[in-house]
Amino acid sequence: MSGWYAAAPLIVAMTTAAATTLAHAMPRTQRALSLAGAFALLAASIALMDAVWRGGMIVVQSSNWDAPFGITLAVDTFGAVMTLIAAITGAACLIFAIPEIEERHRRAWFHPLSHVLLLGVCGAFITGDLFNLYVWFEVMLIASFGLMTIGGTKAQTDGAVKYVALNLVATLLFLLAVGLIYGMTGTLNYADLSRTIPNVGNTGVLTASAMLLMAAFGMKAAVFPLFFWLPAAYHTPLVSVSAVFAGLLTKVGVYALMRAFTLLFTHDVGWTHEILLWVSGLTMITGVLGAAAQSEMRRILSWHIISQIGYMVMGLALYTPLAIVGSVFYLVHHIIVKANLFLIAGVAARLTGSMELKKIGGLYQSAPLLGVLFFIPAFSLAGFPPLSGFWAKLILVRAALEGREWWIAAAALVTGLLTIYSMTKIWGEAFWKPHPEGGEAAAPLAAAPAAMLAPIVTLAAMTIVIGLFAQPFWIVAERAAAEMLDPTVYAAAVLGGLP
Amino acid sequence: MPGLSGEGHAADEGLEGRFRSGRAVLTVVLAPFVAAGAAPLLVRLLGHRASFVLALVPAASFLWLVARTDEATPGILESTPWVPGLDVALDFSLDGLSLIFSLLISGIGTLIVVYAGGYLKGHPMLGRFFLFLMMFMGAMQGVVLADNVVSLFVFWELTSLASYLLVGFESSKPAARRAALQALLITGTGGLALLAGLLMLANAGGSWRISDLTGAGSWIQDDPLYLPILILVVLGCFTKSAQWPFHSWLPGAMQAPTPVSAYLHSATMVKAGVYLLARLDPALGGSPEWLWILTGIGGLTMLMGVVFALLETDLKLVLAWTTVSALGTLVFLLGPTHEPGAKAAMAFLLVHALYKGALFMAAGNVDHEAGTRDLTKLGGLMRVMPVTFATAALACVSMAGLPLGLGWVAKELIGAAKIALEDEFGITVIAATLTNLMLFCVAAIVAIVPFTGKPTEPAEHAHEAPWSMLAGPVVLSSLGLVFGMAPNLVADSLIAAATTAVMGRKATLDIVLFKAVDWKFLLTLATFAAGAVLFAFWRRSAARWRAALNPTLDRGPDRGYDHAMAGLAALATWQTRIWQPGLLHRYMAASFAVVTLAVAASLARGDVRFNLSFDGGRLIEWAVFAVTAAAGLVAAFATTRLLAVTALGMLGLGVAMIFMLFGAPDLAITQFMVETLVVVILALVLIRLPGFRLSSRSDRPRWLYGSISVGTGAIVTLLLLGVLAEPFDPRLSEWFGATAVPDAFGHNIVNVILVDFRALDTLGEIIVVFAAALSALAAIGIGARARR
Amino acid sequence: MEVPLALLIGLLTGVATWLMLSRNLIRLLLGFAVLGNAVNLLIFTAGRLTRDVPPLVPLDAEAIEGAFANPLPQALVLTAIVIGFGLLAFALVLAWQAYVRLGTIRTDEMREAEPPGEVKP
Amino acid sequence: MIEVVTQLVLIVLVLAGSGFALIAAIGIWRLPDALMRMHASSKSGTLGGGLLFFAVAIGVGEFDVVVRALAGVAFLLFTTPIASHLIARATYLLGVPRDPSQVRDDLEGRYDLNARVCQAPADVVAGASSPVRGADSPSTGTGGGAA
Amino acid sequence: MSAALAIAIWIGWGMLAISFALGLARLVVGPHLPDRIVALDMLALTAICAALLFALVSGSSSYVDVALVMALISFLSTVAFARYVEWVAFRRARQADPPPLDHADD
Amino acid sequence: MNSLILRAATRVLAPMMLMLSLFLLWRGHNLPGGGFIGGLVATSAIALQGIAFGPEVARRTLVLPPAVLAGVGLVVAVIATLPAGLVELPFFTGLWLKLDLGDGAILPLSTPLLFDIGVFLVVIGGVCAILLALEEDPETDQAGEP
Amino acid sequence: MKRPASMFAINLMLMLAWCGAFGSFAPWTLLTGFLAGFGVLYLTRRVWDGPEPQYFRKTIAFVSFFGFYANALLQSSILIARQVLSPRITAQPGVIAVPLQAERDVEIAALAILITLTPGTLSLDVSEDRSTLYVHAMFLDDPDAVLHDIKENFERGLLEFLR
Ligand code: NA
Ligand code: NA
Repeated sequence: MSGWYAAAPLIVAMTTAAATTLAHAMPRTQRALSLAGAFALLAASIALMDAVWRGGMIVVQSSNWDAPFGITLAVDTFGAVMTLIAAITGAACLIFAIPEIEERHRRAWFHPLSHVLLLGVCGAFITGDLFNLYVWFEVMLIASFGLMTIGGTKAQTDGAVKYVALNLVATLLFLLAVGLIYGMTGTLNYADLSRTIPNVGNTGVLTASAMLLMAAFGMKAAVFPLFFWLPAAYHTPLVSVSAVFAGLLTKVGVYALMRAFTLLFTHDVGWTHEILLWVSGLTMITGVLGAAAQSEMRRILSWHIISQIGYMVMGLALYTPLAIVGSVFYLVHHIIVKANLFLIAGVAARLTGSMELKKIGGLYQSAPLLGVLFFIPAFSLAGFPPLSGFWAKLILVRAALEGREWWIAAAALVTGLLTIYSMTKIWGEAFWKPHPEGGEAAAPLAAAPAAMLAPIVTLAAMTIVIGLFAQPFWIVAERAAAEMLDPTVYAAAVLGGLP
Repeated sequence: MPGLSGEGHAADEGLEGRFRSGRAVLTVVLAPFVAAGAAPLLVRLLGHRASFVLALVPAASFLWLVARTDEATPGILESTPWVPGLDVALDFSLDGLSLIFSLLISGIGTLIVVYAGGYLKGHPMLGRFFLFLMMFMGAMQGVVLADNVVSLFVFWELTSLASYLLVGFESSKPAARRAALQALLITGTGGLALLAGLLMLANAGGSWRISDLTGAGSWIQDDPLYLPILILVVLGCFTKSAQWPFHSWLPGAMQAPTPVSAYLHSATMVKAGVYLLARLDPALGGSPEWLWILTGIGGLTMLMGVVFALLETDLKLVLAWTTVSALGTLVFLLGPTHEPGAKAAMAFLLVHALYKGALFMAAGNVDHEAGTRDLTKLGGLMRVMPVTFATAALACVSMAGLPLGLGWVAKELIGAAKIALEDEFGITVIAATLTNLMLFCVAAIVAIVPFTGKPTEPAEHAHEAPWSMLAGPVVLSSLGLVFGMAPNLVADSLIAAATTAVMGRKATLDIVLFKAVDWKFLLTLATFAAGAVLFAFWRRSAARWRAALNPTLDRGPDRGYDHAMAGLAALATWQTRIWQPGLLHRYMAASFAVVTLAVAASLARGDVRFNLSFDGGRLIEWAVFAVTAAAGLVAAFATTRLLAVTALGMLGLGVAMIFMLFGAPDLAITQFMVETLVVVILALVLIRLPGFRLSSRSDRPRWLYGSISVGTGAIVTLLLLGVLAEPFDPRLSEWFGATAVPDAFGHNIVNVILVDFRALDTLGEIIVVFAAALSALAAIGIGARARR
Repeated sequence: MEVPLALLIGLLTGVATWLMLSRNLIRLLLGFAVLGNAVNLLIFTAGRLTRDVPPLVPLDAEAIEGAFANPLPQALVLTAIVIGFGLLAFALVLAWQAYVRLGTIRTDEMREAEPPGEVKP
Repeated sequence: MIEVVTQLVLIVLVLAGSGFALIAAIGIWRLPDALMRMHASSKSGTLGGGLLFFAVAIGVGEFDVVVRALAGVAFLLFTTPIASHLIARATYLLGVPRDPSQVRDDLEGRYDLNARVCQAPADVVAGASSPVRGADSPSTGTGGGAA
Repeated sequence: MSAALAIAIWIGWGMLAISFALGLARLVVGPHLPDRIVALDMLALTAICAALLFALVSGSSSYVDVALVMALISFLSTVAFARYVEWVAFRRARQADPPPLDHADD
Repeated sequence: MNSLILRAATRVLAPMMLMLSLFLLWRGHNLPGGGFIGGLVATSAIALQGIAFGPEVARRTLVLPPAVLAGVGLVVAVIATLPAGLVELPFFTGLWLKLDLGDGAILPLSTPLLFDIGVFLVVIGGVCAILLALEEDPETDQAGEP
Repeated sequence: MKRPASMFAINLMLMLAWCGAFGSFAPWTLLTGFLAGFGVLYLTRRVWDGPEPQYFRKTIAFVSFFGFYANALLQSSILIARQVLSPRITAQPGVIAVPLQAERDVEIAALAILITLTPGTLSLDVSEDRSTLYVHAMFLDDPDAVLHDIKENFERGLLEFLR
């Protein structure tokens, strides 16, 4: 029965999506259901994490058909951690959304779509089947399309067009790769694939298919040079929407990359992972330079998503135990921090009237507590000790140095420096600089609803906790990495004695 | 790494035996952080008097440290686990070197906190100020006490952060914001280099513990990575300690309130680089690279700092430039890795901290009371601010290296060090002497110009500072005098102990205040005389010097910083315009091109076989294929919209027929139904949109985009042919065929897969349909509002 | 017939790419539809082709005699068709809304989120 | 014997059905204007499809297949004319030029494109008070003659 | 299935293949919106015929279902197109300077 | 569409299509059909009604607002995944209840069928939501007005 | 007992009796049972009071109309085929207005459908007042003949069946 732990997050999210749809005509009920669903999802993912941590990997053969014939849900430590973080982010952003969204937003199906988005994200983390992963990607994607358009500014529409168009390409690339891989192996189950892929004789085609998959996931993850959709769109939607996007969506791509290139495609590491390494370095640099060219808070933050993705991919590309630990750690840290930064940017814009740095200022005077709340994730993002991001960067840089990959370590460090530059730009302009319209132009923090501050405070506290008490998180990341680097364990857990 | 035991002092003492299980050093480090957290509250409760409460924290540390002076020579090691998985622990070591720094931090810190309470009395952000200041204090203690490369780095960066916040404290001033950022970026750059260097060092040494790394001798110098490590570490230290060409942030940092300048930017933080160089000297020092880099850059910085000091008119900037010079001196002295140098460095460190702290606070008093720091406007303050004048004068005695001040002692030791260097480094001796000479002049300027002569306009409404702002300068300048007259109070307990730590072997110090009157003594006198002459010249023609020299010398690195920032912005803009032009068709083209190229390159990475077998096929198959292909081509090149859409319909029909031809009736039906509904939706949508004529085809780079399209198509064909060359594993389909009826009770295997075997896919799929509907409704909401 | 089908799929992919590189949003979406068809055919083909015999077990039998078409790719493609339909339907609605909001369906004239010349050194 | 007859019937149905489909296609290709082309597709196409449905009904011979085949014929007969009617009307409304061989157009001028309604011929409208009209009442088109 | 029937079916396919080609040709040539729609309508009918021939060849009644569904549904797309053309017509009626007829919907 | 002929035909055709959709849904487990195909056919029926009579009529045919109908379908599908938990089987396991109607006739009720019904409803609700929203837009009447 | 529905119910009962006698409810048995029941009822139609029940009239009208109509469809297709396959297209098309006798929507629609499927004619539209059906005819050499054909053969046969 432990298998129900793996299914629970999916069931909860689906039920909430359906229930909020049915309650669409009853605003208060819908909101209550939505929040209850978010917390139920949190509870379910905590239970899942707990079960995985204590009992090891959870494998469910959905519909009770043995792997590889049915669809396997397989949750190892990595999957459980990601599910948990997704649930946390989802809950935080939904709470933030309560005061943010207006009736017209709510009527545009904000709540059901949010839960569908979370469902897709959790499904992607929980599934053990390549085609099923595609399905969850689509679930996530279509919900994100809708959420992207809620609110309806011109910029949003423009951003949505580019977001949609490019993601449609990624979708089809993914599907193409699934078809090719299935054609070569005759199977879709991760574990079964990890056993059959080494037997494929046509290695060139195999590698090329893996590359196609890498491109598809890379596009979702917004790596260089496939990230175009992200800066085009992420600064446009509602704040709570962009926060949950910023936290989760690209990370699902990273998750998929990590699954694919630890569990499935390790037959030509010298090529695939070397490419990943170059990709990661260029992603970091181009992303952070992109941020340096911006002057609007969410656009700066959006470009930083890209540069940070570079770090996560870097860990995968280095492909050493320490490096993988670094990627996992980075994922966890980054989701919390980046979602929080978007939320804070939202509050800052609410207090000052704009996201555009040139038009705002004075928050240091008017809302010093917001300064503290910004400083924590901002400098964590930049890798400042002793915040969570420091450990993440430290592990990766150490792994790179140990692997004697000097230039990537240098790229990581330089990117960190330029991240500081961007974060201080926001700090200097939005907080330190007086408001261009005079002293009273920036409202005090009390002007922001408590429901917006609660998630911000919580996420900031998590950032500090991860920073100051990194050891437990290290242990989790280490176990996740160890599991990832030993596909035979995964395969045995899923397939049992099957050859 | 070479064995941890063997050479080096640490091994002799028996490392493990000296571990203390206590948390005393940890407390010294963490207590200021706790105080920092409490500071805003305290200030809210007590106002500026909170400073007295806060000062108790460093004062207690100071007293505890003073009591540890005996234990410091062998050293105290403490360890508290932090992130054991990463080998990161809160390891602390209290030896002679850390002790002297730690005493300065807590001692001067106590005075500064009290001083700041007076200086910033009534400031609306006093709570925040103390928060940052106390945080800095803890971080600085951490830097000098840490014995783990990572925890050292943690505290190192925290000092930069605190400095950033303090320099930008008067944040409404653009100059303060610029200076804060400059300081952060320059020290941050160095910090990251340092991190890399420390990690590589630790990696090479197999331990993250500094005492392990330094205790094992200079083994690292045989490592091929020695030079990169050295450069990275030195980069970190030089940026922090404002060595040329990274010094420009330090004068800028004078934007901070004076207590900060006195504390961070003269007495403590800027010495962190010096500290770390001294700390790592046993491991990294002694090589020619070390010697050349430190002596060269240090010497250059030393000379440059004092020259610029002569050209400044702002009292704080004068002091800042002499700080730069002093930092250069310290680095210069650490270069040779010999005992006289180390001793001189440690002595000068102490001296400089005392007199510079005092001078800054005095300058702060002047600024605070007279309202300006401009040397050209100040004068005659002696009468209204006698105590301030006295402390400044006393501090300047030390600064000038005159007898009775501790500066004299330091100068003697420096002289000794220089002599030891003499054979090889004639030029450096000259540089050092020149520096002395000019420093004397600067000391004279600082002590005389603001205080003597006719009282100027600012002096007329000035008063003496309150006692809280006098305590600091008085104590520090008096200590300079006391130690100057009785150097043995500090000779063994501090300077020799520190030298021992730096050199890795026991060092002693015998200070004789007046040796024979030899040529060295005469040279000293000559230096003083020349300094006095220089001062006389300066009084007459400083304005002309400034006019003549500023344009040529003016702060090259500072301009360099501006250029670098502008360059960064230009680079960022340039590359962002390339990657992100905001044009979807370019994004599309890039995506397709990149993916196609990557896949094509990968195809060449292994064995590749293609299935080219061909079975003839049926007539209808050829017909359907041909129609489908033709429909595709028509759709692509249609010039009217309806042609494209009907061609798409035909294409869908063709695909449905292909499904039909190869045994997939369910698929054929679904494909056909979907195609029909797509047409229904298309017809509904298209009528609302403009047609193709608005998008002429000439604006497409046809050859490029055509090549991308052809390449994409070709690569997909090749991939599929390759896949088809692989023997197919029919396990799954056979199993489905065998299981569908007996176990899943369904005869339509496809449907059984959809609702049972792989029902989860279907569940996800209907959620896509569900969410697509909601998303479309959400999107339509946009238009409804737009029209209103 | 796998080889001709592979060529057809390649042709459709190329055609779809060409359409998707257009600046006209409608062409782009038509390209998506074509590419979707190509990919579906590819999955179908990758599961190998079997003529005429659908994966339907006769109502009076427990299993199909002899070779039958591989049902798994069919189920996958069916799922993919429906998903692609959902995406396309949404995208078409979005295109219409884009025209309502922005007054154009040319993507190079959609410069609201990333206005031209906004990035200045 | 029955076998042979069945086979013969099947062969005839298959050839005839496909043949009418082909004729529809040729008609579409050859006939000079859109309205005339619709004649080909609606009649020959329907017949061709219907014959093939019958062929399958006979060829497979199972009851449920026969029922479905007959249903298929019914669907075809029912839906094709409606589709033709709608396109024909749309064609007319769009004002697509008709072949010069057209001899008469009673509908000309009877459409009000703004009100989107189609009026009866003028004479009928004039005598609209009478609800019942004789089957032989002549209808003289107002817009007769070649276009 | 007798050889004669097989040949008949083969011929039938040949005729359907020609039908496809002609239909596609009309689709491309147009020249007006209704011509293309009629062509597509006819092509759908041809596809129904192909499905039925298939049912005969394979002996699988499932293809009858394909044809059945197509027979019932295919007119829907024609109806939708017809409505589209009507809209175009109404629009042209209101336009002072409508575009040439062969680009009526552009 | 203002066509008497189409409207009259739709009165017959739409019920026929809905019947066909139910038929396809029911027998989909054994022959071509199932929730998707059935749902798409039913959607076509609604679409036809929408074209012939306007979206209001189509909406009334659906009884519930289409998005809500899709939500109901989703609930049905999710419910189908759960009963396995009652008998300690994994998530989504199909459970079969074969009602013997006597005379060898067996009515097989099962969670896969329930799931297929959910699929059916979601497809109808989802696609109709988009279609009817497009039909209903006030622009439809002025369609063609640029 | 003249209403078609009642007669149909009786026919169904006879069918069930037939099936019970055979002990089979197989599809073919049901069909033959229905046909046999119809035959028996037809033979005994005099038993029922009054004029010939509508049930038979309608059914027979339907069957005969269907036969006529199938023939018409064949004729029309052949006509098209001859025209299409002839070297020169000689058709003289045109639109004619057909005054309608049919009044109910269903009648008009059915007539329009039938006209489309029969030789040379294609329903274009119905006037708003339902008085006129506009028909596109392919061979309009003699408009009156066409009109007569429509009115006499199709409309009357159809109305007979429907009314
Ligand atoms: Na993201
Ligand atoms: Na970054």
